[in-house]
Amino acid sequence: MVTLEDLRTPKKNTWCPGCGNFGILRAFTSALVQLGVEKDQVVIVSGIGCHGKMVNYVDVNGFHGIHGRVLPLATGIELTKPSLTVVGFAGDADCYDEGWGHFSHAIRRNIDMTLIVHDNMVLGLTTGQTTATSQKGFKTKSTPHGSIASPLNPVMHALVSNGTFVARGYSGDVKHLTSLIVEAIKHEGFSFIDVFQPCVTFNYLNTFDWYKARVYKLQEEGHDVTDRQMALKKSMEWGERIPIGIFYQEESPSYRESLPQIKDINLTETSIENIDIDPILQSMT
Amino acid sequence: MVTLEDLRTPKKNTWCPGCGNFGILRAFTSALVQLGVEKDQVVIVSGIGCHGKMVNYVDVNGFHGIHGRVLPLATGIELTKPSLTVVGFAGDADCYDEGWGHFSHAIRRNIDMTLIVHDNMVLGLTTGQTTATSQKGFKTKSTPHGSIASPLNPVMHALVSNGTFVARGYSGDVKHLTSLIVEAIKHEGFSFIDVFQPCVTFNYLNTFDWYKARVYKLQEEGHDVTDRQMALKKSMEWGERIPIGIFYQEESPSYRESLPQIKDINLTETSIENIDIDPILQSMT
Amino acid sequence: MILNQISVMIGGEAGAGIARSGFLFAKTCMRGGLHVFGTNDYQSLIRGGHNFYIVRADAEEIYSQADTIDLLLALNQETILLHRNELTHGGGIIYDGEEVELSEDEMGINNVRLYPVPLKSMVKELEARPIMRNTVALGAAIGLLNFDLKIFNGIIKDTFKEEIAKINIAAAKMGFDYACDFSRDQFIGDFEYHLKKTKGSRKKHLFIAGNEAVGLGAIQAGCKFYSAYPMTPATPILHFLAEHERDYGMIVIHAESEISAINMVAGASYAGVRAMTATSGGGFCLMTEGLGMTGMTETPVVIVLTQRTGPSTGLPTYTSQGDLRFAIHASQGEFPRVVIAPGDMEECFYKTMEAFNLAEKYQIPAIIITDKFLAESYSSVKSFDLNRIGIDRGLLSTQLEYAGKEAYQRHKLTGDGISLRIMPGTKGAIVRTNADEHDESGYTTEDPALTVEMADKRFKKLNALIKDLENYETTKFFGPKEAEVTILGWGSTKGPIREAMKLLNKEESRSNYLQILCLCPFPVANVQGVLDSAKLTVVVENNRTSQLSGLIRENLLRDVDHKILKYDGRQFNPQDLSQKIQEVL
Amino acid sequence: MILNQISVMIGGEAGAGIARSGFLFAKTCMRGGLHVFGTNDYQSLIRGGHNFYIVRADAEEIYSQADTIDLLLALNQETILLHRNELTHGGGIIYDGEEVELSEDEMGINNVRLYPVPLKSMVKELEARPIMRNTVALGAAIGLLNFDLKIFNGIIKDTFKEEIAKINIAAAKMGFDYACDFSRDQFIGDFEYHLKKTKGSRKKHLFIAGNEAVGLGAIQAGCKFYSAYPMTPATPILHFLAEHERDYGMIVIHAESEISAINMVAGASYAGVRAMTATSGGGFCLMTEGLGMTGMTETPVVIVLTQRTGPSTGLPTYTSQGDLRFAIHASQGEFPRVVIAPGDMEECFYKTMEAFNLAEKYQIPAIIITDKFLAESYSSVKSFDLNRIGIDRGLLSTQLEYAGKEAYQRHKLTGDGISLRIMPGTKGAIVRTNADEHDESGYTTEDPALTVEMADKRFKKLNALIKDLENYETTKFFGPKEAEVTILGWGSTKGPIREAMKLLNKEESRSNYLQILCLCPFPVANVQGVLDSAKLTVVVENNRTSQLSGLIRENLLRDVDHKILKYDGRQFNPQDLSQKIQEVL
Ligand SMILES: Cc1ncc(C[n+]2csc(CCOP(=O)(O)OP(=O)(O)O)c2C)c(N)n1
Ligand SMILES: Cc1ncc(C[n+]2csc(CCOP(=O)(O)OP(=O)(O)O)c2C)c(N)n1
Ligand code: SF4
Ligand code: SF4
Ligand SMILES: [Mg+2]
Ligand SMILES: [Mg+2]
Repeated sequence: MVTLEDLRTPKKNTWCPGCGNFGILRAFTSALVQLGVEKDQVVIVSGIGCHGKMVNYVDVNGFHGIHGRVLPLATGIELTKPSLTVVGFAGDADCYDEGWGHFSHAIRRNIDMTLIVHDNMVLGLTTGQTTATSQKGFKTKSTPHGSIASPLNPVMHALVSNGTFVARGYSGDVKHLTSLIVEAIKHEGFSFIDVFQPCVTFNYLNTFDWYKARVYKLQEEGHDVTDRQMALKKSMEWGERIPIGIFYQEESPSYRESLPQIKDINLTETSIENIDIDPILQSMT
Repeated sequence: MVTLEDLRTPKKNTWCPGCGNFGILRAFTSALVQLGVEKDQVVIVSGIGCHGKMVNYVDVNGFHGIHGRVLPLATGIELTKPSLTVVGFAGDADCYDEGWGHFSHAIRRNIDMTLIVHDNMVLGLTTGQTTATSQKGFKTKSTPHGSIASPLNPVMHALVSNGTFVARGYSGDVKHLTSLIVEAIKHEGFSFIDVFQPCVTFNYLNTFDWYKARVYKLQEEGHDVTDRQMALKKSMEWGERIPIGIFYQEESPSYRESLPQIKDINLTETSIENIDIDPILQSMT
Repeated sequence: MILNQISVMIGGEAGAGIARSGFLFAKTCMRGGLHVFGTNDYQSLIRGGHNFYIVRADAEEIYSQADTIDLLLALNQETILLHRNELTHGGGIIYDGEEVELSEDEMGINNVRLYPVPLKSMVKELEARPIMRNTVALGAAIGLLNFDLKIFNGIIKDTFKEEIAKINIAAAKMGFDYACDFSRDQFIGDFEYHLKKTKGSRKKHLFIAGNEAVGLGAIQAGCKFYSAYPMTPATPILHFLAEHERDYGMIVIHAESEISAINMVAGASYAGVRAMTATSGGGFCLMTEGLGMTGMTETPVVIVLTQRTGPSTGLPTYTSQGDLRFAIHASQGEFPRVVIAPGDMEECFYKTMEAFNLAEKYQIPAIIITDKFLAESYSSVKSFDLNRIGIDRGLLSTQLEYAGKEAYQRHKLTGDGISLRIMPGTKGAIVRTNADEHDESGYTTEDPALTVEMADKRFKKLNALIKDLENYETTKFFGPKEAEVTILGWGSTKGPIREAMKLLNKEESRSNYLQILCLCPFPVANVQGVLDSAKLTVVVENNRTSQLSGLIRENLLRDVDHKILKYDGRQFNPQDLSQKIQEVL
Repeated sequence: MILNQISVMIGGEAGAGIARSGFLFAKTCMRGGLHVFGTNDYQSLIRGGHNFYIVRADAEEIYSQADTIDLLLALNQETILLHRNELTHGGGIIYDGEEVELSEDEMGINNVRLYPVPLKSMVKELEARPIMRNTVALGAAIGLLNFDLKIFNGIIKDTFKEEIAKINIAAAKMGFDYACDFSRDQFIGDFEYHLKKTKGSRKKHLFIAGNEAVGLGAIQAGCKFYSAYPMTPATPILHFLAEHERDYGMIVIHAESEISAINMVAGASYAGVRAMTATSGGGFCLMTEGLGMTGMTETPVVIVLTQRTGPSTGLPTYTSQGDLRFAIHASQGEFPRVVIAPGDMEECFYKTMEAFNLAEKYQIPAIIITDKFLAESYSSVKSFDLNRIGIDRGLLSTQLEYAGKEAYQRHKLTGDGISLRIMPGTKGAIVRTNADEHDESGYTTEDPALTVEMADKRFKKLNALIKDLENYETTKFFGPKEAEVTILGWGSTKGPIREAMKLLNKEESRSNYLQILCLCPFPVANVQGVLDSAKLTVVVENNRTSQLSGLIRENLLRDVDHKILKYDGRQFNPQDLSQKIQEVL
């Protein structure tokens, strides 16, 4: 059983003081401790951005991949070695801009993994530009006159893509986020958590205060997580009150379960010596 | 004013006899005639696939681009020369697989163009494999044991992306499709039409007969196109009855209208001689 | 009589089953004991247009199609109009005499025999689908050639389900009988070409396409994960592997894009299995970023780049060798890779197996570069020697527990640059890797000295690889040691070149040929050796800028004397090629 | 006293305003009449870590940073520990004496002057934000150097809004006064280095970064459409153009990805405007497919490839020249392109303008290849000659109506391969283009003869381009005609090389230098000429495999004598480089 101490790495943390990423780091490591997993049985995959540094800060297996490709990379790992707990960390630009082409596909395949998006509504590591989730009118160096496009609603898209676990967290509420991550990892199939993660350096709009004044917990208001229609309705709420928590959850076979050849095995453990291709050769004579 | 005859090209049509694409071709050219546009003021953009051949068969300006990139290519054209009528033709693999990363973005920008997706739920030109919209269990050479993932619902995604004109047509009903295309082109902002297009060679499931037995017209059942919530509900219908028609429409400024520098001009017509960069140079001294 | 030496073309519209017919006929020849080569020509469309398939069969070993056609099975008039000039003197055409009217006169060529067969009527009589016209024509051809219909029937039975097989056999018999009936006085007696089952039966032979051989090589090499997005001419690998995935415990995913495919493959390899993807130019573009990531993270992957005519979408169903430099230099920054170009079906199999070994031994990406001509052509080959290439996973530990004394470091600096690879999930070890520059443990670094050390580490592997490659066939030499001209080539030109050599060397030893199998790292010493003793050199390539010549210039500081280049999307024909070579002599 | 010749470093944590301070100090020097060069070093993080900015100022023309530091403004102790060995004898450190305690002894270097200034306290006194410590330190430096505070104040006023300017001016004055007060007996009297406003005021000079010069070049060239996705070190171009888009009637789009960006740009160019994008390696990977499409459809685009250390994500904020071959060979198939490497800020401006002309004249993609060092460094340059490069849009008709007699054909076969380009929307013409191989009208073709004709058409343009390039500066030669060693380089190494030459050629004419500006097509004749008369050649490159040497080998069939390569992510330093060159002599 892993402890918080075990999960620490010698790598110096280079996030800005006060950054919302710290809450996600704390919630994730706490979740691992709560789940009682072994640290060598967890793999985290990250994109490129401030969020991507997670791989440097948690002492579990890790693949710091390229920008926008958390989902296919994690898919390859999960299917090949299902015994691993696979968790992806992506940024909003990483996942909703550059990597948007993978989002609905990983979800509709119901790959058995957890995706945590550090949604700070800004490109952090490239010094603060507009992303898909930036609010209309948001001014940055790439949109000095304000963002024109209406922001993308990742929770809705996950719901519409037939997500089997769709949630939203807030990195200012570590306890709540921890419980979401625990549930997400436990869930069989694709678990998605969009996390409100204040970027204290570049996002002047969606600050801790801004969220504090708005977020409320779905689970405290008796939300029925089995009602996708209601989940969709809830996911549209944006303004004075913004819901966090689990929007929707459903049991449904994960991708792997439809593949008899790997259903209950780690492909990594099958021998590759002396594979008998004779039946195929015969068919070619 | 253009006539159907004017729009014909000398290029021999190479679609399979009976292919659903013929209906789209007929509907599009009829729509142009109805709209009374000049053929040299229309640009069509296509991806790669059977659908992509549209550029060969309609005698208007055309850019047969690469696979999956209809939307950014068309965006570049539209913004630069708003006086043109820009229509994109994409395939389901083209738009919902390879090009999926652009879909929500073009829509949320509300680029003033029309996108027509030839949704045959199969990769046609590569000889019949599974796409994002293929039904679960659909067997092809790439998924010989049947498709595992739940199909993607493009109409829902367009709605969720804040689409301002979201419709579905059926290439077996050319008259209806024509009217949709007319409305789509008239609409200011991004118009999306997902078109059920039977692939008579590779899609053994979603055939003309299959659709004929199922499609019904939203507009004949008093659907309120201004109610996004209802549109979402309607877009979930799949089974015995499947709706076609306009799901949702709304007036909302297109991307271009938020750019004062190009609002009412074709950038192509501004002179590029003697541009005065002195003010910038001054700020650098 | 010309016995057991023939070039047959079957032509018609797309969707008319042309390729399938060619395949069946070729296999019939192979089972009859002949060498066979089959290649198809089709357009980027599904029905209509013009398709053709060439089957060449010979008692001797053959390596490619021929320039000319001895027997044309024309399923429509267009086929005859397009190909009549390719017919040899004394060649024949089987066609539907009730649908197409042709006189020898009109044909404009002497000595061509016309063999009208009422294909359509016969199919009607059988109440079969129009596509069965092919089978009738094949039956007639077999009759005309005095060949053995039983062999054909056997292949039909092996290929189709019972009902379909039955109707095909009936159709073939109809054509066969028609030809034989007639034959006594007009058909067979008239036609010079005959096929006859030979004793040296090719039981152990396979009729296999380049793509299938690559797929088979992957299965045999223990590839457990394959992800790809369809792209001609690489798609058949996806189909082939998907068909067999369940039997071989492999995951085959039709990904949403090539970007996804390469990243999935990288993930699978990191997790610990052999993994592969395949694509063509446009898809390879989309994989370049992932390719660099595998280079940086030292994740072994195999990428098959099946070239077609570019630039851009180009001619999607035609051949080319235009992507060599791109394969060698794709992705930003510098890292070692191998680029291997098999030249025939056997090499497709063995070199794919080798590619997996090299990828894992050096923890690098390995690119197998083929093209439409090689990938989609079929040939009869000796059944594969399954023991020739062993499995060598290099420094990979498959232990379930990590036994090392020090904490495991994925990117440990070592003498030859190769670090122990273990799988995530191994007890007691943390496997961390990073597309950013990293330290030995996989943590991000920006330190200048470490940056150099890590770049050097990766390039040390290149040194080790180059040394190791001396144990591999990176080049092959064919023909007499001394010759008037030395031909240089890579990849699929091998077949036509070897055929051209047959023609050139008939009387004297005029030509020899160096096939370059490993393009990167470039086998400098081998090529140098051959060039040093060459009298005259000519590079043969299916591209416009002669990329191989560029590599020779760069690596050897010397030029070749001549280049024979073809970039119309079509492979070289032997006769034509031999003439072009003759011209430079 | 050392007058008007200094290297100043400002160092501290990221987020502490280091680059901004360096910028202000450098500009102060420039307005004082000096030549200035400024370069920054930062990590891939937003706060913390270690950043530094080097400003070098001189009465003479200078081309790069120096190897050593004369005055260090250390905002934290780490800066001193990391850089104390770079200090010159007699150099000084300004630091917060109340926060950091240092003795010369502890410093381990003789003759370094310590100038403690109570930065933090002063900022407190001013009730200003901690970031203002920089300004206090700058003020102190200006005092210490006996320089003119008024110039600095002027720059502050030009840069900031009134309120912020006021507090900055106050802070600077505080530091300045502290230094001056103290100075009579300890500070100034003690410090050898002085700055003094020179007469030859550099009024007409700009302080500009490579990226800004590229952006300005694009604006001046009439670029009307820019789409990009942020990627260090290309992002500042996006920021620069977005800032000015409204003033110059340009569309600037932050796209959802690089794939989107290149396709948008292609669409805009097809529609008829000049269009550009910029990115670095990973993003360029994603653009390669679109790049090929522009080659095939003959759509002129300008792509700026701003290199950083690879492979893969590598060192995102550090420099490299590792992508040259990739830029030349990216995308499948073969088509002409230009790859141009500016070597300094002026060339960034003029060559960008030229790139637009070449792209449009030959209807090809033009790649401008820079790197982090060039792109993000600043230097004082003579204000640009806005008439030097005219606008040449080649065979583009901007008529609103098509007047041709025959139907317009976008890809008409012509003598030099260049077809008339008109804009869609032109009355009476249909503009059709196609990423598939196409006929003159843009319709898809698969015909072999036409395929060859079209490939030849595109390559004819290359011939025309090569000829035309004789009218452009594709290479530049520096130094004496005869020299012991001829240095060869491309891109940003220019500055350090020219500085190294100053050192080498002090007494005798030991070195000259050929800068290669056009890497593709390679300026064979120019390079040949220089190599022919060179005694000894040495290639200087910021990569590991010496890609330029490879190009020379391939294009000229000759090797260079030596290579000096640096691939730790850092640019060359002049002294170091000159020593390395000396070593090979
Ligand atoms: C292909 C590619 N394009 C661009 C970049 C540059 N880049 C680095 S981080 C980043 C985005 C950061 O934004 P986000 O994903 O939201 O992460 P955050 O820093 O906000 O956590 C980008 C675009 C890259 N590394 N690769
Ligand atoms: C980057 C890239 N990948 C793959 C291909 C191969 N390809 C050609 S058409 C096509 C897809 C066809 O499917 P769809 O878009 O649904 O069009 P349809 O043929 O069904 O109209 C593909 C994958 C390509 N041209 N480019
Ligand atoms: S830039 Fe924003 S997201 Fe990145 S570390 Fe700083 S506060 Fe956090
Ligand atoms: S393959 Fe399908 S989509 Fe393509 S032309 Fe034929 S019927 Fe139409
Ligand atoms: Mg972000
Ligand atoms: Mg389709």
